Amino acid sequence: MSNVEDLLKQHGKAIKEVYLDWENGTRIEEEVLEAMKPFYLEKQFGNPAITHRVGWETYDFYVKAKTTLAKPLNVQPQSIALTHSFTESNNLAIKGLAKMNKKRKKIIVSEVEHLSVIHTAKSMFSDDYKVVILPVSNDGTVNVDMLQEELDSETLLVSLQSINHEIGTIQPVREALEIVKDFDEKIFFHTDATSAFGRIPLDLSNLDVDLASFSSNRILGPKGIAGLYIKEGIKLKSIYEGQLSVETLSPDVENPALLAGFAKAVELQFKQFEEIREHTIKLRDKLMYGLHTSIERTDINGPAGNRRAPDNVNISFLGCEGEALTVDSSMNGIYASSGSACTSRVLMPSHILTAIGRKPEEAHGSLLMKVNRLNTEEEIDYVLEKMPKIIERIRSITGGIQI
Amino acid sequence: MSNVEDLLKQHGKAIKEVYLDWENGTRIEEEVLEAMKPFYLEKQFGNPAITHRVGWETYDFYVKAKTTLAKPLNVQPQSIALTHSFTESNNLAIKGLAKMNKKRKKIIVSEVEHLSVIHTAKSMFSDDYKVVILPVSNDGTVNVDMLQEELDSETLLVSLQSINHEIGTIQPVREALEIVKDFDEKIFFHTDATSAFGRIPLDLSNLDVDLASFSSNRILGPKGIAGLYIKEGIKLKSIYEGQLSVETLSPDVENPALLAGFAKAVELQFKQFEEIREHTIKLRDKLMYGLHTSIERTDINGPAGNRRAPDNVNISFLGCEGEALTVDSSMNGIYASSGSACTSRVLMPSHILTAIGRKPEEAHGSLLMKVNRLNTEEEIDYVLEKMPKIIERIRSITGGIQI
Amino acid sequence: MSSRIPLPYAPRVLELFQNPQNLGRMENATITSSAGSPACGDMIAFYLLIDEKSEVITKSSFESYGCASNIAAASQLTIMIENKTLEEAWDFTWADVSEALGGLPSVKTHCGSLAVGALRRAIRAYYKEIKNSKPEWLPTDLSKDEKHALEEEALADKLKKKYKL
Amino acid sequence: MSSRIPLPYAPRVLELFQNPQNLGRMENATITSSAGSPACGDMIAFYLLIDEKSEVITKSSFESYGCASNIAAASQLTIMIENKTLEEAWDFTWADVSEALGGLPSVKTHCGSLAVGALRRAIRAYYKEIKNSKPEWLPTDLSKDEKHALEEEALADKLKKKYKL
Ligand SMILES: Cc1ncc(COP(=O)(O)O)c(C=O)c1O
Ligand SMILES: Cc1ncc(COP(=O)(O)O)c(C=O)c1O
Repeated sequence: MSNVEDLLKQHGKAIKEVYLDWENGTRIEEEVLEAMKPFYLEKQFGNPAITHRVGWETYDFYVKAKTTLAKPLNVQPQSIALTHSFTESNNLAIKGLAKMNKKRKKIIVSEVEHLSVIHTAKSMFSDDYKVVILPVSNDGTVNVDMLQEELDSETLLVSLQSINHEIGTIQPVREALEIVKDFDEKIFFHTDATSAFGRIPLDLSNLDVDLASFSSNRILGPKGIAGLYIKEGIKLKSIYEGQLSVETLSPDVENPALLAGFAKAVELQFKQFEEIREHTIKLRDKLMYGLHTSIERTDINGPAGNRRAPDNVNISFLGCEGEALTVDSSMNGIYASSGSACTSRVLMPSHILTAIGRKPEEAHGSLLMKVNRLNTEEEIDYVLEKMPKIIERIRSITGGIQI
Repeated sequence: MSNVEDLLKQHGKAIKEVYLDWENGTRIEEEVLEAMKPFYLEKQFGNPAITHRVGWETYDFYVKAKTTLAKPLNVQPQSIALTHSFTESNNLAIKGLAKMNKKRKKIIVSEVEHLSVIHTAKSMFSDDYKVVILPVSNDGTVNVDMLQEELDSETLLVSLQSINHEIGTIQPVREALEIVKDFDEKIFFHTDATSAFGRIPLDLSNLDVDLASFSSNRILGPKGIAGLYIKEGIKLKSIYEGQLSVETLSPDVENPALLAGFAKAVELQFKQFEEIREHTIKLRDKLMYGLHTSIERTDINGPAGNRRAPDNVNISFLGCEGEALTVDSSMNGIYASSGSACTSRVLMPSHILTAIGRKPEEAHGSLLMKVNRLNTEEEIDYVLEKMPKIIERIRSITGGIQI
Repeated sequence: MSSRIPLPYAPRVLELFQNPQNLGRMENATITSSAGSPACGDMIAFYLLIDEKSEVITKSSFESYGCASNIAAASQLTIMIENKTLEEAWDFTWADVSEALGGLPSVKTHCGSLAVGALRRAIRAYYKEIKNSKPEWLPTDLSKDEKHALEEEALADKLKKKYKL
Repeated sequence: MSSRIPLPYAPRVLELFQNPQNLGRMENATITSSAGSPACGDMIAFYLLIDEKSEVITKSSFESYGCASNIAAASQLTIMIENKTLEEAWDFTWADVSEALGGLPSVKTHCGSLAVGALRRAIRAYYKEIKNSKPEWLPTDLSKDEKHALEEEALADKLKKKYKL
């Protein structure tokens, strides 16, 4: 049926492999799997509301695991709801809030939000909601002056990411939050903190947002579980129907094995928060400036210095088409993704790169590479050694075509 | 914070433990975890649409795993959509279909469906849909004559479970399907096959339903992944928004590790389909009739013989309250659940037991026990030995109170 | 946490569930009462042996059709009221019982309060049926816990109607 | 499967991507054409060396700004048309190229058809600009693959407007 094996034979295997496509697929560490194992093999943990020993053990485990999740955010464990993915967290935050608060009908998001935020907001639009999409500057920073102008007595929710997942912009969330709450305490504020959790400090007892999404797989925990911080007193309607809890709140996803992995990943990430931060910043700058210096006609996408996420490298190579770049990189053992139309499922260039004013042909030539605690300096050396030749070859295929 | 450890100390640990609460929590086998491991530890598999080696390997794996899932249903791999849970599958089937087919607005379900079906159907109700809830006989069998009467040119969908999850009734799905399609080919037919998958033959190329939900954790695969069979040509709208695929269909859940476990569990269950069937029927009858014979004033809930699911035991013990029963059983190492109001999250007796005409006090005294391939005859002997004393003690607490 | 998942029991609940104190019908009870209904899955019978002169409860016992916390709450209450005057016994509230049990999950409130409701009904019945007089300290209006028992019984009627019994 | 996830390439696509045949600008080309646009992420330049007497393509080459399948399709087409008459070359369709490549994912259709569009433009240009005459077999109306190239270029204009360039 599938000829993929032949394809992989043709592709061959590079002597060395460097994985930098953490945005699209992650693995977990031995230690995390060890934490999950008992829940897979020994215990039938499942439903913490069940009145027998196993149910009570599950309950006990949930309390402890949620405490672990809540700690780095400096919030109460009971304010964390568990979902299957950050996509679900974002959907729940926006739709769940709108369904419980039908008086106000204006939602404000930025144009560089993750599609799970933008599409959810836009999907409300048809239900006679007003959706405002704020523009960004050319490094991806949300325009807070325009936010100020858009606020009115109809405004239900402002949803602004903490860090952009593609170009690493650290957004002025605190400033935006102050503007919103100064205007009207009753406007809800959601932040998609998926790309920020574990990368920058997020003390939610101090940064007083109402809702915050975060996810396990983004900190090398297992996929299939994510969190939504819900400030005390806020009620959300579940986005799907089933065995609801006594409250109207969406039920916690009952997946003890994944929760155990999530909690362990949180522990590991935050135990070495500063070291990981320094390590990734070092790799990031080495990779980003290394490529920028050694290869001509490159543009760094997103901000520089401490306004950039510690783990994000995004560069446009003019005269290269991004899909060809990812394939050639792959044959050299380097795995990354691109904002090129040809790699997207809808054949459009990245909405984020075009939002910051990149021409389509610049967006098509972009490469997104993320670094994390599993990457090493030696890996970056390898990438820096290989990339100039890869770019040169792709540019030679482009030849004299004017870009 | 939590005093659960003290509770567990007080509870003590029985010499022997027999787990029969598979409805509420499951574990997986070593072999299933082994199949998942490489996806957790070695590969960053994640996005099968990505254009590099890892993406292609993921694609290849998806094709193979979906082929494994599709085989026992005798359908094409591309007709299986992956979701996070059967609750999501049921929501997607009903809401996703209704959103793509707005001309017809009547949905027919039975009163013994899982709450994820009943609540989803009822949630449509507010959007000026008509929802008809079919009654059942006193063994839980859906009334197909009433189904016939309810069909009309407004009918969009009929959703009938294959097997009831609480009392094990094998439903007359084929008969219902014929009635529906004879009346009008254009009426869609969904079956929640969650409790039937792996228990009874489900050849969907022959039993020509349009949509069928099934789940990994119900056959001892990992939680967090489930399937929805979608007949070729049917379009569903996603129940949440995000990075949609090119088609309008809900994107597959991208969780290679869980998919690997799901596929392995399918292999294991269907490799020994007949043996497992015989084994569970033997344990089921031994347990069900054993309890019925040795303990007075018991009622079996659901049908007998070959109209009952191979794995389902559900008995009401008159004069016993079910929560007390589950706690006392637990202290004797036996784990089961009850349809008692006191064990439910909404403090109402099981909607299924009351639907079959059980009085609330009979529902409160029910115990649900499921058996599967991991259970042994010896375990059943232990349960049969212990239960009479447990029932006797609980009845002695009830004393002279008239039930 | 407690808002989304019912908190498990405190150890004392399980202790009394395993070994209920003062369990069983009392043949020579001075007064008997009940509260709740089997249809709701919660019913308690309460027995008091009262020294008529001192109005002291010399012995009490219970039967329970109900969950572990219902059983434990009833048993706990019989222990608490032993050798107490009726007036002292009246003053025990659900909160006292819950506290003595190490705290009951909020979703189980009704189980604990049913025991208090049954006791208070017994005390009222004692004055009404046996003494034919009402002491000063006994309120005319129904107390919260008695009302709760009534509500629960009304719910049983509703349930019965819903399921056409 | 193919309906939800773009099918990965056949091995031949990767082979030609790794070692593109007939790559590069041809200085002495008889005729040159292009199709697509960088704004769409897909552009092809096509070079033909034509023996004027026999109207046989003695050599052809390409340059490509595009994805792996775009590159492979252009390269494959240059191989297929070598030593073919212009009339024979005209008859190659996107389906032929795709088949020779072992099948292209449907989502990549436009990449393959762009190469065919560029070739046909070159053939037309040859008759129009160099021969000043139109042979019988050359249709007056644009073929499907040529239209596709036009559509793609129109899309580029739209994209440019959308992003205010
Ligand atoms: C762009 C994009 N869309 C969607 C997803 C889906 O993620 P999840 O399943 O965690 O919501 C991801 C995750 O990697 C992503 O990067
Ligand atoms: C009664 C009931 N409700 C809800 C669920 C949720 O299951 P899932 O998360 O697989 O949809 C289960 C699963 O055990 C269940 O038994």
